[in-house]
Amino acid sequence: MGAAVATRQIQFREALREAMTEEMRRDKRVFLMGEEVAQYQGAYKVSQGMLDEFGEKRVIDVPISENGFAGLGIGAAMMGLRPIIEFMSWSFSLVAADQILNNAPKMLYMSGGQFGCPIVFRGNDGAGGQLGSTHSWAVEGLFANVPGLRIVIPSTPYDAKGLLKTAIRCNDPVFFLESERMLGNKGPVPEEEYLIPFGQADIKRAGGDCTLVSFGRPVHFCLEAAEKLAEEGIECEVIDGRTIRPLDMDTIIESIRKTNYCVVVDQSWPFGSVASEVATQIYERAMDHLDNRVYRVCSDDVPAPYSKTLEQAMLPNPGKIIKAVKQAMYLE
Amino acid sequence: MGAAVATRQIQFREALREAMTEEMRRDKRVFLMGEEVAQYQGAYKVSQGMLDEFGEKRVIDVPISENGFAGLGIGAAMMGLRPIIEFMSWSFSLVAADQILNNAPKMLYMSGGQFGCPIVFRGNDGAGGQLGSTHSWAVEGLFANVPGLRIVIPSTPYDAKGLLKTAIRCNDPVFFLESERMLGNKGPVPEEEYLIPFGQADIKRAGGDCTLVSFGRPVHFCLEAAEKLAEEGIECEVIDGRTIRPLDMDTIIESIRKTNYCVVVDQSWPFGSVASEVATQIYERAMDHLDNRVYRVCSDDVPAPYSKTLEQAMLPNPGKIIKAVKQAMYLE
Amino acid sequence: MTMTDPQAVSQPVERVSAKTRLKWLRDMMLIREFELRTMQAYQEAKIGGFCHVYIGQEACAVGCIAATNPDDPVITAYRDHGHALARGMESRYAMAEMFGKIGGCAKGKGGSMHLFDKRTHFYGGHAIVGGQTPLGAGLAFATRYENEVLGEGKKRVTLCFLGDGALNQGALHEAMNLCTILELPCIYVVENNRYSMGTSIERGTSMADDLSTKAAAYGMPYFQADGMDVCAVYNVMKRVVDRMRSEQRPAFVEINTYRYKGHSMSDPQKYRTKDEVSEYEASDPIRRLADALIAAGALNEDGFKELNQSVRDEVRDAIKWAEQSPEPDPAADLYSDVVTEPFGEYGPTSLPEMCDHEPGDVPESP
Amino acid sequence: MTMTDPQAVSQPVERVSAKTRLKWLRDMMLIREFELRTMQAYQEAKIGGFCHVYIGQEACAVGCIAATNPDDPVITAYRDHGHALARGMESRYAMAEMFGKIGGCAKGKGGSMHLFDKRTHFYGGHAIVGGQTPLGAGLAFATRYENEVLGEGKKRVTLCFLGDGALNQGALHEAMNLCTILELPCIYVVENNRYSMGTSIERGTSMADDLSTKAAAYGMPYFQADGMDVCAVYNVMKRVVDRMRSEQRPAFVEINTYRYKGHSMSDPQKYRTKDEVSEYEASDPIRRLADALIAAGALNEDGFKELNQSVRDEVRDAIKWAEQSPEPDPAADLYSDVVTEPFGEYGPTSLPEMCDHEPGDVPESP
Ligand SMILES: Cc1ncc(C[n+]2csc(CCOP(=O)(O)OP(=O)(O)O)c2C)c(N)n1
Ligand SMILES: Cc1ncc(C[n+]2csc(CCOP(=O)(O)OP(=O)(O)O)c2C)c(N)n1
Ligand SMILES: [Mg+2]
Ligand SMILES: [Mg+2]
Repeated sequence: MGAAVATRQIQFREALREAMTEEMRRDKRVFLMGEEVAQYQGAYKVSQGMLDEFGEKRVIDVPISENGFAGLGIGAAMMGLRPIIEFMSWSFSLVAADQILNNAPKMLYMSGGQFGCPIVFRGNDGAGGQLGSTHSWAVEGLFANVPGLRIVIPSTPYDAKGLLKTAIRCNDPVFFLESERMLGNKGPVPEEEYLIPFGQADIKRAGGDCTLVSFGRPVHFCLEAAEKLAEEGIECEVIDGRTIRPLDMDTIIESIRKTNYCVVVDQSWPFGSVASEVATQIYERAMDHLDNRVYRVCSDDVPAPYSKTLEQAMLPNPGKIIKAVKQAMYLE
Repeated sequence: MGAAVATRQIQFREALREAMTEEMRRDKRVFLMGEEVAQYQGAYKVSQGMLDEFGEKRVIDVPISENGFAGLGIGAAMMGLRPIIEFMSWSFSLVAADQILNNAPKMLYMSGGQFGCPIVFRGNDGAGGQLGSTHSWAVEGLFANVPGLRIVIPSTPYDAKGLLKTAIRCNDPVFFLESERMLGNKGPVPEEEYLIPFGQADIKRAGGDCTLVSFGRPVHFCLEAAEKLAEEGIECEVIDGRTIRPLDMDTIIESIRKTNYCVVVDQSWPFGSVASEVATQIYERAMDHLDNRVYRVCSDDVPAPYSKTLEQAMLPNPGKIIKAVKQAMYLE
Repeated sequence: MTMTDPQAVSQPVERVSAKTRLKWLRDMMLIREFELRTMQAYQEAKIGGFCHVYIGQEACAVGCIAATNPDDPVITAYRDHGHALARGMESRYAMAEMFGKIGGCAKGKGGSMHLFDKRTHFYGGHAIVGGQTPLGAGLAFATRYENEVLGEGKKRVTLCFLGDGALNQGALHEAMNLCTILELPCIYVVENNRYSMGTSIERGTSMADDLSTKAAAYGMPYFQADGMDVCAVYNVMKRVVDRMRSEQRPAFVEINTYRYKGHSMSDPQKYRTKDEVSEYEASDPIRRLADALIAAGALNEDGFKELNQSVRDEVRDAIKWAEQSPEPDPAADLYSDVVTEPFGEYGPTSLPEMCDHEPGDVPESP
Repeated sequence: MTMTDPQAVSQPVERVSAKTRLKWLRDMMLIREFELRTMQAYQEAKIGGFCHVYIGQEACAVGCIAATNPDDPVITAYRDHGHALARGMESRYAMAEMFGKIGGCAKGKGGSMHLFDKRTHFYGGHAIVGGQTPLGAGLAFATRYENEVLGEGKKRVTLCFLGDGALNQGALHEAMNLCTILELPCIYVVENNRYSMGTSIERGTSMADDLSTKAAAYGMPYFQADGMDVCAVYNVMKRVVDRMRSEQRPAFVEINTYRYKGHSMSDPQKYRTKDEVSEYEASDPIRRLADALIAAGALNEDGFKELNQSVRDEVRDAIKWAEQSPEPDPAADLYSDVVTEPFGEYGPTSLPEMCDHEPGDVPESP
């Protein structure tokens, strides 16, 4: 991990803020728009202080009209601006589904290459902690099927900053999935500028016994599981996909060639999920290297419950991952 | 296929109309609502004559407000009515995504079992023929991830009628996916009443060499491919899933135990598709019975182009299926 | 062109019996007490997720719902505790729901933002801003349909509450247009508490100073009421409800109110001054009604104390119920209620405890 | 409360030079001829998909766009051929696009409903009803941003066309509110041709007889114009465009017009009478302007015939271009233009032929 050289520790939300701030300093075409991003300093304080620095022409509060302002951003992007549109939660992107799915990823194609759409949609994805079924969408399960999209889902402050900067410079639409549950997480982020290219998975932990593939917040559950399993002498390699589209299968396949076992951990629901896709592509490319089937750990196939007990039972967690690893390795 | 006893041949659209009409005669709580369903007799003439029979209180025209009338239907269903909501095209359901995904499939769970949602959303899905990227959504690729939904996708008039009647009687929300390209197709439909339960795939062609699994319109491409392959002595078993959720894996697995080869054909885009899910579940349940990896034939991973040439190149077709079967069977 | 009907609004106050007004007072006091204890329980981490209290707005729910029949459907947004209680949901079921317990109205599956009570015709509790407004149209559609097509039931009206922030969601506009076109007896009640989160209505909503234009765009009659006065709310709403019940058409009501507390449990409230809050607190709807009843001789200080004690007891009891109620059991409860007709691995559906009993006839604390 | 400004609308007609009006006449004739040939080509199955012609509405696009500067962004719905041509897209690129050919404005990837022309600031062609209206707000946002933040360019206005059916989509309402709140110079032009598919505006839209209420709900000025008279459209729009350019605020314009043909190529049109159609055809905008120019001595029958011949030649040439243009090649074109920065198997992006040349300086037919 490139972050090894850094000493400075900052929060995930600060990493996001730094990425936006640096890019807005670099390029005046970049602006931030969303509910409560300006005067309120961000519903989750991601944009704290940005209004002060950039003024209300570039850090813009909008009413609760996600379809409206998502479309507004897309129109502005067609003219060459580079909007960052914050969804307070990706759960609220459902009311904007038409704009973000029909217009953003298809404008370039429909116009035969004339109008690109350099826009970043970002916000909290996945379960935020007892928010119930309307507020706990893991939209990668819905949107990953759509061609023309980049889907980015960082798990550390370091990755968040480097990937968000790449997203803002990307000439195509990017869905950037954060997690309310990680915004306060601290991690090393160097002072110097860096970018992380899309489509490059990161090996967050090396190991030779079983490959764990995950995206976003569950990467931490994998790391936790791996620590526990290491105590039993099982060394897992934890691969953080970092971007879902594009998907870096090469790194995954390479690891499986070594471990011959694989568990994919994904916070969306099982059916037609990111995990299904990763598993399918593994079979397509490395079936001969598998000593068992690929195990999937997803959220349970039920709407997200409010109760803490039920929610914990429903989400991926280290316990479930440990169990899956043991099953995958014929240890259980 | 149960339809074998029937002699009467009717169109797909007539089968849909019969299902709705019979259920509306049987149960006064059933009504039909959508754009142009009443006075215009249906944009695709599915509801032709129904206004005359049932009157404007039960066959109801609404303005172009999909989110509004989808939600209206859900509210009515919460009170025990049994709405059939027609989307002229499932492509237009994106503007209603919030209502159909947040409310319909989660109301029962959120209310702890108090308020069910017995509603059918139906309309044209998939490419309609050179309609371009905004009008050619195969929504099974997006929505299949969502718990609490039934997704039905018939390929013949017989199945359409029997499944739509089941859908209307179902106490839970059902997404019923038709195809503009099949509405004029004729097929045998008996005069007598019948229902087809969800979760029962249908073997549309028996064969011992390779299993073809598909859903909706591409089932016909599979049958065409199977005919051509039979000329070369390759006998494919063509399984029509009929419902995506619930998914009848038992029938699929049983066939694979016999053939040891499988190709899944799905009109959605590849990433996290229905095909990925079917493939993943096959590996999970029958890896030992596979003599090769499962091949997927999906739409190409690009927005739907308008040009006939490009659209044909993009969609699944018999040629691609034949190629996949030969690859799966190590014949190419 | 606006269809405001100032006449209907400015007619002399109807005589409402003291007994009824005492009930309203207790209802408001119950909500206030319930919310204070909710905040406390949230601070103690007994309640999780997002939680939005109704303190300050009590007169809206109480006054509006008082004007309806018990079987008129009521639906609202996520700031829903007040409506649930005013509608008659037992406070213990509401509290246990927020505690995430099996004794909650949704067995702990819904939480604060998603309260439901079939028995009192309370259709939730909806957390996507504006998302309940098409549902409201659907409830109104169903009451008409039952009456006219099924030949069942009598004329009903639906109350659909929303916040001022929901004015900016397209869903509302589609729903309002549908209600006019299809002649649906849905009354949209905007609880204009002047803020959506940190955004004042002026910053987020065009024509904030004249919301009658929003009604006029759909040819709906517009009414307005002072939401700090439960009698005023009732008086306006009674006329609106009666009229819409007989005309079977939609209407739009703006109730001017204020939330005393932050938007949710984590709101630094820098977007408004303490003075502004105090100003509204000075015209507190509970104090106002209590004073009026005392002035009218229908209540004395002792009586007020008694009321106070009785709502405290009720809420204490609700907390106790909530605390003692068991956690849902993942093995049994995670997969139930996903669908009514199970297929494959889904579990079956059972109604929550509260629905197995007559109102009042509540089961013993577990 | 409505902000209708009848004064601005009823001011005496400005003098527009005969030369300019002759250009408008030719523009309208070109659209008419283009659409007639489009229908023919559709019947011959040279054009596929959904196809919606603009016959009858020519004065709207021509009159409105005449009032703009060439670099003011224009965006519309799926009935877009007229706007594309009025804006100056070469007819050959529009026709070839509908033929699905590589010489089309989007290399055959967009089709009839999705015409785009960057060179003439024409932002499409959008087929989801109402979907273009937030995009219009975004274009207006960008012009302001360029001017005020980037210090580039001058004050511009955006024209966002929509059909009367789009009034019922929530997207429009969110967009209009945003335009007022953020002060965006977007002019929403409703081409009220009285039908959305088979639904008359009265059946689908509340307050159909007074759309000024729709503008008033967002505090927008409202204007109206007779869409069967290009001069009337121009006169109203010129004032609106000039005013909004200087004020940098949104406006709402209703243009009363009519489509002579069916909604799309497969519409039995049972929802209206032949008489109704004839009535509108009798006030045909092309005939009307031609007569006026003849009466004013600016045109004679020969001149009219010449114009006729010239648009026929142009459209014949467009058809020829479209026919001769190659089909896109799946190997090269299917995966190009998906993203600008290819990853993995996507092909690179190249601009369509039309963008590689100056206007007028069109490449030879392939
Ligand atoms: C579609 C959507 N966007 C954003 C949110 C987040 N959110 C929850 S409440 C709220 C403010 C709503 O204000 P208002 O409608 O005035 O209701 P109040 O809180 O004043 O009762 C916001 C932005 C949401 N729940 N749904
Ligand atoms: C969201 C959505 N719903 C439905 C349609 C199907 N549809 C296409 S055009 C149309 C009618 C639109 O009428 P109007 O806005 O008046 O435009 P006009 O055809 O008169 O130009 C409908 C219903 C669509 N394209 N998008
Ligand atoms: Mg509010
Ligand atoms: Mg129209």
